[in-house]
Amino acid sequence: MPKSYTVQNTDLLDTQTLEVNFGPQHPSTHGVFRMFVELDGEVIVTLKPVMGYLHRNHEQIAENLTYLGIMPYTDRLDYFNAMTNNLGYAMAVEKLAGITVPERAQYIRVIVSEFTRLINHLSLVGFLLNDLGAFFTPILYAFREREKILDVFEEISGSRMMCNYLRFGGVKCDLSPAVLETMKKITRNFPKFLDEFEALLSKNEILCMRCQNVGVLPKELAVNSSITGPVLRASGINYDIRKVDRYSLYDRFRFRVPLGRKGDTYDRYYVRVLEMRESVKILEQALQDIPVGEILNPKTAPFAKAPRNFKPPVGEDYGRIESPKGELGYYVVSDGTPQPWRYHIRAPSFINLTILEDICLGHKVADAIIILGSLDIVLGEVDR
Amino acid sequence: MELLNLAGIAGVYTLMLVILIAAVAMVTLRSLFHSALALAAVLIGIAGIYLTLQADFLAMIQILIYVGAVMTLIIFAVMLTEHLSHQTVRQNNRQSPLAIAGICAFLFCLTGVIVRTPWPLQPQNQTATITAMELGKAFMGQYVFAFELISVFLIAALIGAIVIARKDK
Amino acid sequence: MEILDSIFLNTKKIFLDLLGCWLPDWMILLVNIGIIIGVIAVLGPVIMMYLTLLERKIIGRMQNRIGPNRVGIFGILQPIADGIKMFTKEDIIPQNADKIVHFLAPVLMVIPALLAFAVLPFGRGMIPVNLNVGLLFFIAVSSTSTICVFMASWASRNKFSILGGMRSAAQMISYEIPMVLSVVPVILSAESLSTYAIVEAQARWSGLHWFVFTPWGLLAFIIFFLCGVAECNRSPFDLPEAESEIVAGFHTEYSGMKFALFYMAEYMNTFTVSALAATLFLGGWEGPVLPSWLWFFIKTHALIFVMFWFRGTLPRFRVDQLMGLAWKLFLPLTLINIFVAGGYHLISDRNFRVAGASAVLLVSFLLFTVFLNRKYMPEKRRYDLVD
Amino acid sequence: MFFGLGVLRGLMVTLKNFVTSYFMPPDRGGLFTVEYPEKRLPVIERFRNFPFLVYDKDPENPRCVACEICANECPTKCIYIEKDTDPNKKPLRRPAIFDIDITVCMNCGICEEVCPFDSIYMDHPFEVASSDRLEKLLFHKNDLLKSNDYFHKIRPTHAAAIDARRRAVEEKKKSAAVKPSETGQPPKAQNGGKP
Repeated sequence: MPKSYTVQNTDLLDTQTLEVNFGPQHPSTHGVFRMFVELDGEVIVTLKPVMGYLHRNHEQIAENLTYLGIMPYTDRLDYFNAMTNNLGYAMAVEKLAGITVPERAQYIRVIVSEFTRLINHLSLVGFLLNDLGAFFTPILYAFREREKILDVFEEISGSRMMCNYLRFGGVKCDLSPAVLETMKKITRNFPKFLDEFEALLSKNEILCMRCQNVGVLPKELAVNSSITGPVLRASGINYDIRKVDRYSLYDRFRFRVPLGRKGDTYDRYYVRVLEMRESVKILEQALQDIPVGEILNPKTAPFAKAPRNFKPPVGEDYGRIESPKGELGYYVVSDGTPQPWRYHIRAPSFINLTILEDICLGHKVADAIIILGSLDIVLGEVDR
Repeated sequence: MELLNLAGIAGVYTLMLVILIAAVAMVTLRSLFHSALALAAVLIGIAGIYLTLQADFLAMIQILIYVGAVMTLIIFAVMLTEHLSHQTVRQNNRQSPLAIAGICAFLFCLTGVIVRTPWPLQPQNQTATITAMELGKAFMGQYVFAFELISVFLIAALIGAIVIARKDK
Repeated sequence: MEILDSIFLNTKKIFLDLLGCWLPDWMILLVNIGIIIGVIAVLGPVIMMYLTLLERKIIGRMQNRIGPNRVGIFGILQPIADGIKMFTKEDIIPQNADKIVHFLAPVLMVIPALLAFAVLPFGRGMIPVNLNVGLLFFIAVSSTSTICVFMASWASRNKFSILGGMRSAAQMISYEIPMVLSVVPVILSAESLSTYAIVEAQARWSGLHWFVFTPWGLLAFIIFFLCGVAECNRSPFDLPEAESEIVAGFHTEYSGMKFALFYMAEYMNTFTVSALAATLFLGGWEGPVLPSWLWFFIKTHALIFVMFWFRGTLPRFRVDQLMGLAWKLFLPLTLINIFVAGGYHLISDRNFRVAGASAVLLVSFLLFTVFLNRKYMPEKRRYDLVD
Repeated sequence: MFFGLGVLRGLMVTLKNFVTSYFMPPDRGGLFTVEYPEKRLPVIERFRNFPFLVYDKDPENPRCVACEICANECPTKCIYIEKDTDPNKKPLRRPAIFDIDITVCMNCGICEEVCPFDSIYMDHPFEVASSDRLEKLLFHKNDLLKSNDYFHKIRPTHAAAIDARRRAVEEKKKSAAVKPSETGQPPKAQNGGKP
């Protein structure tokens, strides 16, 4: 039964509600996503999200490809953070096939996924401010920093966004000392940039007026609808898979998890800014003591040349990581052949989108757009 | 020089003609929104006439109050009752000859009165144009009582409107 | 400096004397008026074209990028390229739109924008029409543009433009009142409505004599300027064309030349409002060394820079906050400002009246922001970093 | 405390950027844009765009032996190979037709990894736009073939490592040929350890 919100109209004349389609081509719905909204004046009465415009049949295609062939496809899931998608998939298959990863490769994986977290949170803040109406200035400052990190990714993996950089048991190629140096320079300048960015935004009265107490996500609703990632932590629940699972080397680095109190749009924005500061701490520690050594587990080297010989044992496995948007899980079932029998992705954006209706009801049209922006969804991951 | 003030007088008469046409249009136009716009044209025309009589303060006030505020209110009402303005109301019905007869009789008496009364006509261009300064002094000096009475009256109307608007809260 | 100062007046006088020898004198009067009208008719659109270029350059620089520089040396010919583009674009009229009103709306939108030029004092002696109700003329003219917004939104008959039309009309009305009231202290101290006399009043005082340096003048200037920004629908009050919510507000259904007319009206409003703000509070063409008309343009372009600066930085208000700001903050402040300005003139002792006035204004500002409008104030937020 | 203070601080940030954009270097608040057609950023060595085939001496015999491993391994199946045959229909170890459909290829670089004969590598030029979608965007063998020194020009370190490894394999094969007792087993391709 679709939930709806009744406006207590005091005057006698019954106002007619206005059905508006914030359709696939709407300028601010991050890709092709439609909201069928029923408006009473300015207030939203019912809201029905419509998805599936970007469905590319990812999981069916994966069933006809070798395990290595799927890797470039995972870049295109959440096209902002290709590296964390690769990491999630690589870890799931390594768990299934029982492959260990050498020390240096683990360090490179942590560095690369923390850089992706910086990119993702930067772009989110930029797009959120764009929906609020700041004419492209915050997003261009964010993209200026993102360019530096993308250049480093291009130096390592060969492509800026579609990196296809990780392999089962390690990474494709090594970090040259020059690249390490530029990485250190970026992490040194990043806090300075963040202070300037916060000076521009965090205390801005208009931003506070527009974002505070808008789209409040209560704790129990967040837990019941299995929300994960910064959206959950903004509502005050301490659940970060890097701390819970302690996968890869995250137990070696000292970092803390920011938690909000009210769980409204401003908290979701500010928790991400604090997370960026924590990621910079992890990066400093990781770049400090990265060991020298091999970057690919020698046992998996022959499979690099002949991916169709890579036949993980029969069985199923579910590997999950803390992607910048939430818990990104890969469920892989292998039947001994070089092609996975079943391959499914637990996309954080898709799950976070289910509560859009509950937190948007009763707000105004302008708020619905910001709430959608603060949930940080990417349609590539939602529709797969 | 006489060509100039001849052109002036011709201008005034064309202005009056425009106002008349707009007034007739306001009454006969089918769509409500169009007649509202015709009303705006009439009000701007009246402000034009004030200007020709060198009462520029009055002309500005006319535009500010009528065109700026009253017209906006009327158009707000028209826009809010959306479907009302769609059906175009039929303007003329069977009683139009009777109505025209009535109007002619009324016009006849009016012109009779206008012709007979001795208007205190001064020469075309008065000497001192009344500036805003003198108007201000007159309001605060000679007519201060009337001025205060009107403001009290306005406030009463304002409060009445608010009370009606939220009568069942 | 005198020659440079009245260079335009002299050229006009020479030109008219030249014509004088074979034209009757009343014809000269008409030619004089014709020149003035011609100057405004040319000045308006040219200013509009180069303001669009200026805006894109300034906002570009704020975002560390260059801004248009392909057409012409520094993008000088960019506005001409935009103009040609606007001319050649297909002019689509929606099928069930109301043809006449759809056509009339942009035309009537430009008229008030151009009329407002008639009252601006461009320099010493260079004021197109020295009405003794100049200021009132400006306010009356700028209030008629609400009707054109209504016509545009009603005629295009689609949901988004009606929503946009309603919002912008409500915004224009509620920002007109604080704008008018914030001008009252200036009239009070300049004892005249004519803009020319106001500029002379600011020149007459001794020492730093612009109205902006008096406490009530500063508050009135800030409120007048912000209401001016709201009046021409520019950021952070640009709700009607909030592209993230309702696509383009009342000019969704317009394309080609009609859209260019809306665009022109908005930029001319920007120029006239900043020019008037400069005239009323920053001493118009009054300045020490440079010729008078140059001072006028420097001050106006400084205020225009501030408007572009707002657009490059600030997010936009929501509808109810926008209205709340006008009715709950600007209106009471301007009313108090009028009383304070009155008191300011009665007290003769200089520094007591300055201290007293600024004290009262500061207290009222805090009263209206921190105590009465607590809902709009940003809350202090604490975040706990957990292990 | 003051209502408008946050907004003012934000305005100061943009003003600072406006002023520094005139005289600061790009990475400290200066102008960041590179005007693309006139000035270009240097292409990074590991940048991978569409693949190309390497030939040593002349385009007639490329390194590729038409073993079709890359065609099978390509995730998007955008490579089509047909073996060359000598006059009396005996298949030769040379491709007659080697087409890559640029519109389908997602330049993931898997063909480069799996090729045992070091013959296919990812190229650098990215301006391959053309008006005709079908004909011009299907690269045939002669569009793909490029010399080894071109390979050295665009990827110096990578090409040097590949050539070093190939020379090592050559010596081993030569030394193996000198000792007749060795069975003349064709040198199994070393697994190319990535540099």
